[in-house]
Amino acid sequence: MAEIIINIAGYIALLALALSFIRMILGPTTADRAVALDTMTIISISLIAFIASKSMRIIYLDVATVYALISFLGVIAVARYIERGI
Amino acid sequence: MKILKRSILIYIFLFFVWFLLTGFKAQELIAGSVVCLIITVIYNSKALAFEELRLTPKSLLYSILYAVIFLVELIKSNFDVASRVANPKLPIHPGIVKVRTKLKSKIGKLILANSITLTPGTLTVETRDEFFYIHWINISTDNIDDTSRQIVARFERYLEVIFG
Amino acid sequence: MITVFIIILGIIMILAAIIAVMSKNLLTAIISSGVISLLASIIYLILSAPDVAMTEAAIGSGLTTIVFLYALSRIKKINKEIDDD
Amino acid sequence: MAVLDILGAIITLIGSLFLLLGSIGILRMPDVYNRMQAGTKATTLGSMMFLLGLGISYIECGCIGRIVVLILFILFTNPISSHALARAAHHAGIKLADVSIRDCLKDDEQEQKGASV
Repeated sequence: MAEIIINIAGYIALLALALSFIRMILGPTTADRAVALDTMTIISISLIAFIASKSMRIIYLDVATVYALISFLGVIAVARYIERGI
Repeated sequence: MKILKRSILIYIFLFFVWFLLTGFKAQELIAGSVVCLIITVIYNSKALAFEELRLTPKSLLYSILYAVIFLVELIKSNFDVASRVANPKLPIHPGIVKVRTKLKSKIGKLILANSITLTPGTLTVETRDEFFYIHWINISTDNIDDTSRQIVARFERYLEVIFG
Repeated sequence: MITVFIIILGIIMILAAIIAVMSKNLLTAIISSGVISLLASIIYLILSAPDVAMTEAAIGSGLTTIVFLYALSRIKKINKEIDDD
Repeated sequence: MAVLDILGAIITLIGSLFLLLGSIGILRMPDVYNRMQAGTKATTLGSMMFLLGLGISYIECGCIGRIVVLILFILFTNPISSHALARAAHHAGIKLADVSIRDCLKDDEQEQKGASV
Protein backbone atom coordinates (compact mmCIF):
# COMPACT_ATOMS: atom_id res chain seq x y z
CA MET A 1 0.00 0.00 0.00
CA ALA A 2 2.62 2.52 1.11
CA GLU A 3 4.88 1.39 -1.74
CA ILE A 4 2.18 2.15 -4.30
CA ILE A 5 1.47 5.63 -2.92
CA ILE A 6 5.17 6.50 -2.94
CA ASN A 7 5.46 5.26 -6.54
CA ILE A 8 2.57 7.50 -7.54
CA ALA A 9 4.28 10.44 -5.81
CA GLY A 10 7.43 9.72 -7.82
CA TYR A 11 5.48 9.76 -11.08
CA ILE A 12 3.84 13.07 -10.13
CA ALA A 13 7.24 14.61 -9.38
CA LEU A 14 8.47 13.41 -12.79
CA LEU A 15 5.43 15.04 -14.41
CA ALA A 16 6.25 18.28 -12.56
CA LEU A 17 9.80 18.13 -13.97
CA ALA A 18 8.44 17.72 -17.50
CA LEU A 19 5.95 20.60 -17.08
CA SER A 20 8.60 23.01 -15.85
CA PHE A 21 10.74 21.97 -18.81
CA ILE A 22 7.92 23.20 -21.08
CA ARG A 23 8.34 26.66 -19.54
CA MET A 24 12.02 26.37 -20.41
CA ILE A 25 11.17 25.68 -24.05
CA LEU A 26 8.60 28.49 -24.26
CA GLY A 27 10.19 31.13 -22.03
CA PRO A 28 10.28 34.43 -23.89
CA THR A 29 13.17 35.91 -21.87
CA THR A 30 16.27 34.37 -20.36
CA ALA A 31 15.04 35.10 -16.83
CA ASP A 32 12.07 32.81 -17.44
CA ARG A 33 14.44 30.05 -18.44
CA ALA A 34 16.51 30.62 -15.34
CA VAL A 35 13.39 30.35 -13.17
CA ALA A 36 12.55 27.08 -14.90
CA LEU A 37 16.11 25.85 -14.23
CA ASP A 38 15.75 26.73 -10.55
CA THR A 39 12.50 24.80 -10.27
CA MET A 40 13.90 21.82 -12.15
CA THR A 41 16.85 21.74 -9.75
CA ILE A 42 14.64 21.53 -6.68
CA ILE A 43 12.46 18.84 -8.25
CA SER A 44 15.55 16.83 -9.25
CA ILE A 45 16.80 16.91 -5.64
CA SER A 46 13.49 15.39 -4.61
CA LEU A 47 13.82 12.78 -7.36
CA ILE A 48 17.33 11.84 -6.27
CA ALA A 49 16.13 11.37 -2.69
CA PHE A 50 13.28 9.25 -4.06
CA ILE A 51 15.67 7.00 -5.97
CA ALA A 52 17.92 6.76 -2.91
CA SER A 53 15.03 5.65 -0.74
CA LYS A 54 13.81 3.14 -3.31
CA SER A 55 17.20 1.47 -3.64
CA MET A 56 17.92 1.77 0.13
CA ARG A 57 21.46 3.10 -0.35
CA ILE A 58 22.31 5.94 1.95
CA ILE A 59 25.26 7.15 -0.12
CA TYR A 60 22.89 8.39 -2.82
CA LEU A 61 21.73 11.11 -0.44
CA ASP A 62 25.26 12.54 -0.49
CA VAL A 63 24.79 13.05 -4.23
CA ALA A 64 21.64 15.04 -3.46
CA THR A 65 23.54 17.24 -1.00
CA VAL A 66 26.36 17.95 -3.47
CA TYR A 67 23.78 18.59 -6.14
CA ALA A 68 21.90 21.13 -4.01
CA LEU A 69 25.11 23.02 -3.20
CA ILE A 70 26.45 23.15 -6.76
CA SER A 71 23.22 23.99 -8.53
CA PHE A 72 22.58 26.85 -6.10
CA LEU A 73 25.92 28.26 -7.23
CA GLY A 74 24.92 27.79 -10.87
CA VAL A 75 21.64 29.69 -10.47
CA ILE A 76 23.40 32.51 -8.61
CA ALA A 77 25.99 32.73 -11.42
CA VAL A 78 23.26 32.98 -14.07
CA ALA A 79 21.48 35.70 -12.05
CA ARG A 80 24.71 37.65 -11.68
CA TYR A 81 25.39 37.38 -15.39
CA ILE A 82 21.91 38.67 -16.27
CA GLU A 83 22.42 41.58 -13.89
CA ARG A 84 25.81 42.85 -15.00
CA GLY A 85 28.09 40.09 -16.35
CA ILE A 86 30.51 38.10 -14.19
CA MET B 1 33.75 37.76 25.80
CA LYS B 2 32.28 38.47 22.41
CA ILE B 3 34.86 36.26 20.70
CA LEU B 4 34.23 33.42 23.13
CA LYS B 5 30.47 33.54 22.56
CA ARG B 6 30.94 33.61 18.79
CA SER B 7 33.37 30.67 18.86
CA ILE B 8 31.08 28.55 21.00
CA LEU B 9 28.13 29.23 18.70
CA ILE B 10 30.14 28.36 15.59
CA TYR B 11 31.40 25.16 17.21
CA ILE B 12 27.92 24.06 18.25
CA PHE B 13 26.55 24.77 14.78
CA LEU B 14 29.30 22.88 12.96
CA PHE B 15 29.12 19.93 15.32
CA PHE B 16 25.34 19.76 14.96
CA VAL B 17 25.60 19.55 11.15
CA TRP B 18 28.34 16.91 11.41
CA PHE B 19 26.22 14.90 13.83
CA LEU B 20 23.24 15.02 11.49
CA LEU B 21 25.40 13.85 8.60
CA THR B 22 27.04 10.89 10.36
CA GLY B 23 24.88 9.72 13.26
CA PHE B 24 25.90 7.86 16.43
CA LYS B 25 29.34 6.45 15.73
CA ALA B 26 32.03 7.02 18.36
CA GLN B 27 35.00 7.29 16.01
CA GLU B 28 33.34 9.72 13.64
CA LEU B 29 32.10 11.89 16.50
CA ILE B 30 35.62 12.20 17.93
CA ALA B 31 37.16 13.00 14.54
CA GLY B 32 34.37 15.49 13.85
CA SER B 33 34.86 17.31 17.13
CA VAL B 34 38.58 17.76 16.41
CA VAL B 35 37.94 19.03 12.88
CA CYS B 36 35.20 21.38 14.10
CA LEU B 37 37.61 22.82 16.68
CA ILE B 38 40.23 23.50 13.97
CA ILE B 39 37.68 25.18 11.70
CA THR B 40 36.40 27.30 14.58
CA VAL B 41 39.88 28.51 15.43
CA ILE B 42 40.69 29.38 11.81
CA TYR B 43 37.47 31.06 10.77
CA ASN B 44 36.04 32.71 13.86
CA SER B 45 37.14 36.18 12.80
CA LYS B 46 35.10 35.91 9.58
CA ALA B 47 31.81 34.50 10.83
CA LEU B 48 30.31 37.75 12.03
CA ALA B 49 26.76 36.52 11.56
CA PHE B 50 26.73 34.80 14.93
CA GLU B 51 27.71 37.92 16.81
CA GLU B 52 24.35 39.59 16.51
CA LEU B 53 22.41 36.74 18.06
CA ARG B 54 21.13 37.43 21.57
CA LEU B 55 21.20 34.61 24.08
CA THR B 56 18.61 35.48 26.69
CA PRO B 57 15.73 33.17 27.71
CA LYS B 58 13.26 35.61 26.18
CA SER B 59 14.97 35.50 22.79
CA LEU B 60 15.06 31.70 22.83
CA LEU B 61 11.33 31.60 23.54
CA TYR B 62 10.70 34.12 20.80
CA SER B 63 12.73 32.15 18.27
CA ILE B 64 10.58 29.07 18.92
CA LEU B 65 7.44 31.19 18.51
CA TYR B 66 8.91 32.66 15.35
CA ALA B 67 9.53 29.22 13.86
CA VAL B 68 5.93 28.18 14.58
CA ILE B 69 4.48 31.35 13.05
CA PHE B 70 6.76 31.03 10.06
CA LEU B 71 5.67 27.46 9.36
CA VAL B 72 1.99 28.42 9.63
CA GLU B 73 2.55 31.29 7.18
CA LEU B 74 4.44 28.99 4.79
CA ILE B 75 1.56 26.52 4.68
CA LYS B 76 -0.96 29.36 4.30
CA SER B 77 1.04 30.83 1.43
CA ASN B 78 1.04 27.50 -0.38
CA PHE B 79 -2.72 27.23 -0.20
CA ASP B 80 -2.91 30.85 -1.38
CA VAL B 81 -0.77 30.05 -4.43
CA ALA B 82 -2.77 26.88 -4.99
CA SER B 83 -6.08 28.71 -5.03
CA ARG B 84 -4.75 31.33 -7.42
CA VAL B 85 -3.16 28.85 -9.82
CA ALA B 86 -6.07 26.45 -9.88
CA ASN B 87 -8.60 29.21 -10.52
CA PRO B 88 -9.26 29.41 -14.29
CA LYS B 89 -9.63 33.22 -14.16
CA LEU B 90 -6.19 33.72 -12.52
CA PRO B 91 -7.17 36.44 -9.97
CA ILE B 92 -4.01 38.53 -9.59
CA HIS B 93 -3.39 42.28 -9.19
CA PRO B 94 0.41 42.38 -9.00
CA GLY B 95 2.80 45.29 -8.53
CA ILE B 96 5.92 46.36 -6.66
CA VAL B 97 5.44 48.19 -3.36
CA LYS B 98 7.85 49.73 -0.87
CA VAL B 99 7.96 48.96 2.86
CA ARG B 100 10.04 50.24 5.75
CA THR B 101 11.70 48.07 8.38
CA LYS B 102 12.98 48.92 11.86
CA LEU B 103 15.61 46.17 12.04
CA LYS B 104 19.25 47.24 12.23
CA SER B 105 21.30 44.03 12.08
CA LYS B 106 22.27 42.55 8.73
CA ILE B 107 21.44 38.95 9.53
CA GLY B 108 18.06 40.03 10.88
CA LYS B 109 17.32 41.78 7.59
CA LEU B 110 18.38 38.68 5.67
CA ILE B 111 16.04 36.45 7.64
CA LEU B 112 13.23 39.00 7.33
CA ALA B 113 13.66 39.14 3.54
CA ASN B 114 13.68 35.34 3.31
CA SER B 115 10.55 35.10 5.43
CA ILE B 116 8.81 37.70 3.28
CA THR B 117 9.64 35.69 0.18
CA LEU B 118 8.03 32.58 1.65
CA THR B 119 4.84 34.19 2.98
CA PRO B 120 1.54 34.62 1.09
CA GLY B 121 1.83 36.52 -2.16
CA THR B 122 5.01 38.52 -1.55
CA LEU B 123 8.51 38.35 -3.01
CA THR B 124 11.46 40.58 -2.06
CA VAL B 125 12.96 42.18 -5.15
CA GLU B 126 15.45 44.73 -3.83
CA THR B 127 16.71 46.04 -0.49
CA ARG B 128 18.08 49.54 0.03
CA ASP B 129 19.06 50.57 3.56
CA GLU B 130 15.81 50.50 5.52
CA PHE B 131 13.48 50.08 2.53
CA PHE B 132 12.44 46.78 1.00
CA TYR B 133 10.90 46.67 -2.47
CA ILE B 134 8.37 43.86 -2.57
CA HIS B 135 6.51 42.28 -5.44
CA TRP B 136 3.00 41.78 -4.12
CA ILE B 137 0.59 39.57 -6.00
CA ASN B 138 -2.58 41.24 -4.74
CA ILE B 139 -2.18 44.94 -3.91
CA SER B 140 -4.81 46.27 -1.53
CA THR B 141 -3.41 49.60 -0.24
CA ASP B 142 -1.21 52.40 -1.52
CA ASN B 143 0.08 53.88 1.72
CA ILE B 144 3.61 52.87 2.81
CA ASP B 145 2.65 52.55 6.48
CA ASP B 146 -0.29 50.29 5.73
CA THR B 147 1.77 48.00 3.54
CA SER B 148 4.51 47.87 6.17
CA ARG B 149 2.00 46.90 8.79
CA GLN B 150 0.43 44.23 6.63
CA ILE B 151 3.61 42.58 5.34
CA VAL B 152 6.45 43.18 7.77
CA ALA B 153 5.04 43.78 11.25
CA ARG B 154 4.09 40.22 12.14
CA PHE B 155 7.71 39.02 11.81
CA GLU B 156 9.45 42.18 12.91
CA ARG B 157 8.07 41.93 16.44
CA TYR B 158 9.91 38.65 16.99
CA LEU B 159 13.07 39.36 15.03
CA GLU B 160 13.56 42.61 16.93
CA VAL B 161 13.85 40.65 20.17
CA ILE B 162 16.04 37.90 18.71
CA PHE B 163 18.57 40.05 16.83
CA GLY B 164 18.08 43.59 18.07
CA MET C 1 9.09 2.06 -12.89
CA ILE C 2 12.78 2.66 -13.47
CA THR C 3 12.40 2.21 -17.24
CA VAL C 4 9.73 4.91 -17.39
CA PHE C 5 12.03 7.27 -15.49
CA ILE C 6 14.91 6.68 -17.88
CA ILE C 7 12.73 7.09 -20.98
CA ILE C 8 11.16 10.38 -19.88
CA LEU C 9 14.43 11.84 -18.63
CA GLY C 10 16.06 10.81 -21.91
CA ILE C 11 13.36 12.54 -23.97
CA ILE C 12 13.77 15.74 -21.94
CA MET C 13 17.55 15.53 -22.41
CA ILE C 14 17.21 15.19 -26.19
CA LEU C 15 14.85 18.19 -26.35
CA ALA C 16 17.24 20.25 -24.23
CA ALA C 17 20.11 19.31 -26.54
CA ILE C 18 18.07 20.39 -29.59
CA ILE C 19 17.37 23.74 -27.90
CA ALA C 20 21.05 24.17 -27.04
CA VAL C 21 22.04 23.64 -30.67
CA MET C 22 19.25 25.55 -32.41
CA SER C 23 18.94 28.57 -30.12
CA LYS C 24 20.19 31.95 -31.34
CA ASN C 25 20.73 33.24 -27.80
CA LEU C 26 23.98 31.95 -26.27
CA LEU C 27 22.75 32.28 -22.68
CA THR C 28 19.82 30.00 -23.48
CA ALA C 29 22.23 27.45 -24.90
CA ILE C 30 24.32 27.56 -21.72
CA ILE C 31 21.28 27.11 -19.48
CA SER C 32 19.98 24.19 -21.50
CA SER C 33 23.35 22.47 -21.47
CA GLY C 34 23.20 22.86 -17.68
CA VAL C 35 19.83 21.08 -17.75
CA ILE C 36 21.35 18.25 -19.80
CA SER C 37 24.07 17.50 -17.27
CA LEU C 38 21.58 17.90 -14.43
CA LEU C 39 19.41 15.13 -15.86
CA ALA C 40 22.40 13.04 -16.93
CA SER C 41 23.49 12.82 -13.32
CA ILE C 42 20.05 11.48 -12.32
CA ILE C 43 20.36 8.82 -15.02
CA TYR C 44 23.84 7.86 -13.79
CA LEU C 45 22.36 7.51 -10.33
CA ILE C 46 19.59 5.24 -11.60
CA LEU C 47 22.22 3.10 -13.32
CA SER C 48 23.86 2.79 -9.83
CA ALA C 49 26.99 4.87 -10.36
CA PRO C 50 26.87 7.43 -7.53
CA ASP C 51 30.49 8.56 -7.95
CA VAL C 52 30.01 9.40 -11.62
CA ALA C 53 26.74 11.14 -10.75
CA MET C 54 28.45 13.29 -8.12
CA THR C 55 31.20 14.29 -10.54
CA GLU C 56 28.72 15.04 -13.29
CA ALA C 57 26.65 17.21 -10.94
CA ALA C 58 29.69 19.13 -9.73
CA ILE C 59 31.46 19.62 -13.05
CA GLY C 60 28.71 19.50 -15.64
CA SER C 61 26.07 21.50 -13.88
CA GLY C 62 28.17 23.86 -11.78
CA LEU C 63 31.66 24.44 -13.08
CA THR C 64 30.96 24.30 -16.82
CA THR C 65 28.09 26.76 -16.52
CA ILE C 66 30.23 29.24 -14.62
CA VAL C 67 33.18 28.86 -17.01
CA PHE C 68 30.90 29.33 -20.03
CA LEU C 69 29.34 32.44 -18.49
CA TYR C 70 32.77 33.86 -17.73
CA ALA C 71 33.90 33.22 -21.31
CA LEU C 72 30.72 34.81 -22.68
CA SER C 73 31.18 37.97 -20.65
CA ARG C 74 34.82 38.22 -21.78
CA ILE C 75 33.77 37.81 -25.43
CA LYS C 76 31.21 40.59 -25.06
CA LYS C 77 33.81 42.88 -23.52
CA ILE C 78 36.28 42.24 -26.38
CA ASN C 79 33.58 42.78 -29.00
CA LYS C 80 32.70 46.11 -27.40
CA GLU C 81 36.33 47.25 -27.50
CA ILE C 82 36.59 46.32 -31.19
CA ASP C 83 33.38 48.21 -31.94
CA ASP C 84 34.64 51.26 -30.10
CA ASP C 85 37.86 51.50 -32.11
CA MET D 1 5.71 0.35 11.67
CA ALA D 2 2.94 0.11 9.11
CA VAL D 3 1.34 3.27 10.45
CA LEU D 4 4.58 5.20 9.98
CA ASP D 5 4.87 3.82 6.45
CA ILE D 6 1.40 5.00 5.47
CA LEU D 7 1.88 8.39 7.15
CA GLY D 8 5.17 8.98 5.32
CA ALA D 9 3.65 7.90 2.02
CA ILE D 10 0.76 10.33 2.40
CA ILE D 11 3.11 13.21 3.29
CA THR D 12 5.19 12.34 0.22
CA LEU D 13 2.10 12.37 -1.98
CA ILE D 14 1.01 15.80 -0.69
CA GLY D 15 4.52 17.13 -1.28
CA SER D 16 4.55 15.86 -4.85
CA LEU D 17 1.17 17.50 -5.46
CA PHE D 18 2.67 20.82 -4.30
CA LEU D 19 5.58 20.30 -6.69
CA LEU D 20 3.12 19.72 -9.54
CA LEU D 21 1.25 22.87 -8.50
CA GLY D 22 4.47 24.89 -8.65
CA SER D 23 5.11 23.69 -12.20
CA ILE D 24 1.56 24.53 -13.28
CA GLY D 25 1.99 27.97 -11.71
CA ILE D 26 5.19 28.50 -13.68
CA LEU D 27 3.32 27.60 -16.86
CA ARG D 28 0.22 29.71 -16.26
CA MET D 29 1.41 32.98 -14.68
CA PRO D 30 1.79 35.98 -17.01
CA ASP D 31 5.22 37.45 -16.17
CA VAL D 32 8.53 36.45 -14.64
CA TYR D 33 7.89 37.84 -11.14
CA ASN D 34 4.59 36.02 -10.73
CA ARG D 35 6.19 32.85 -12.01
CA MET D 36 8.88 33.23 -9.40
CA GLN D 37 6.24 33.59 -6.68
CA ALA D 38 4.55 30.34 -7.65
CA GLY D 39 7.83 28.55 -8.26
CA THR D 40 9.52 29.48 -4.99
CA LYS D 41 6.73 28.98 -2.49
CA ALA D 42 5.18 25.82 -3.88
CA THR D 43 8.45 24.05 -4.59
CA THR D 44 9.95 24.92 -1.20
CA LEU D 45 7.13 23.42 0.83
CA GLY D 46 6.63 20.65 -1.73
CA SER D 47 10.20 19.41 -1.67
CA MET D 48 10.38 19.77 2.11
CA MET D 49 7.32 17.56 2.53
CA PHE D 50 8.51 15.11 -0.14
CA LEU D 51 11.87 14.63 1.59
CA LEU D 52 10.31 14.46 5.06
CA GLY D 53 7.80 11.85 3.94
CA LEU D 54 10.56 9.70 2.40
CA GLY D 55 12.57 9.99 5.61
CA ILE D 56 9.62 8.90 7.75
CA SER D 57 8.62 6.12 5.43
CA TYR D 58 12.09 4.60 5.10
CA ILE D 59 13.17 5.35 8.66
CA GLU D 60 14.98 2.02 9.07
CA CYS D 61 17.77 2.96 6.65
CA GLY D 62 18.98 5.66 9.06
CA CYS D 63 18.91 8.50 6.59
CA ILE D 64 16.76 10.95 8.57
CA GLY D 65 19.78 13.09 9.61
CA ARG D 66 20.87 13.74 6.04
CA ILE D 67 17.31 14.50 5.04
CA VAL D 68 17.07 17.10 7.82
CA VAL D 69 20.28 18.72 6.52
CA LEU D 70 18.85 18.79 2.98
CA ILE D 71 15.56 20.29 4.20
CA LEU D 72 17.36 23.06 6.13
CA PHE D 73 19.57 23.78 3.13
CA ILE D 74 16.60 24.08 0.77
CA LEU D 75 14.73 26.27 3.25
CA PHE D 76 17.63 28.72 3.47
CA THR D 77 18.88 28.84 -0.12
CA ASN D 78 15.72 28.67 -2.23
CA PRO D 79 14.45 32.16 -1.29
CA ILE D 80 17.95 33.58 -1.80
CA SER D 81 18.25 32.26 -5.34
CA SER D 82 14.80 33.50 -6.31
CA HIS D 83 15.58 36.88 -4.76
CA ALA D 84 18.78 37.08 -6.82
CA LEU D 85 16.89 36.17 -9.99
CA ALA D 86 14.13 38.73 -9.32
CA ARG D 87 16.65 41.47 -8.68
CA ALA D 88 18.57 40.57 -11.82
CA ALA D 89 15.41 40.52 -13.91
CA HIS D 90 14.36 43.94 -12.66
CA HIS D 91 17.85 45.30 -13.22
CA ALA D 92 17.88 43.94 -16.77
CA GLY D 93 14.68 45.87 -17.47
CA ILE D 94 12.13 43.09 -17.84
CA LYS D 95 8.73 44.72 -17.60
CA LEU D 96 5.87 43.66 -15.35
CA ALA D 97 2.79 42.14 -16.97
CA ASP D 98 0.00 44.40 -18.23
CA VAL D 99 -2.32 43.55 -15.34
CA SER D 100 0.17 45.08 -12.88
CA ILE D 101 -0.94 48.10 -10.90
CA ARG D 102 2.24 49.97 -10.10
CA ASP D 103 6.04 49.73 -9.81
CA CYS D 104 7.55 51.75 -6.94
CA LEU D 105 11.11 50.57 -7.60
CA LYS D 106 11.14 51.85 -11.17
CA ASP D 107 9.67 55.18 -10.06
CA ASP D 108 12.36 55.56 -7.39
CA GLU D 109 15.13 54.69 -9.84
CA GLN D 110 13.90 57.28 -12.32
CA GLU D 111 13.66 59.85 -9.54
CA GLN D 112 17.27 59.17 -8.57
CA LYS D 113 18.39 59.48 -12.16
CA GLY D 114 16.54 62.76 -12.52
CA ALA D 115 18.13 64.12 -9.34
CA SER D 116 21.66 63.23 -10.47
CA VAL D 117 21.21 64.78 -13.92
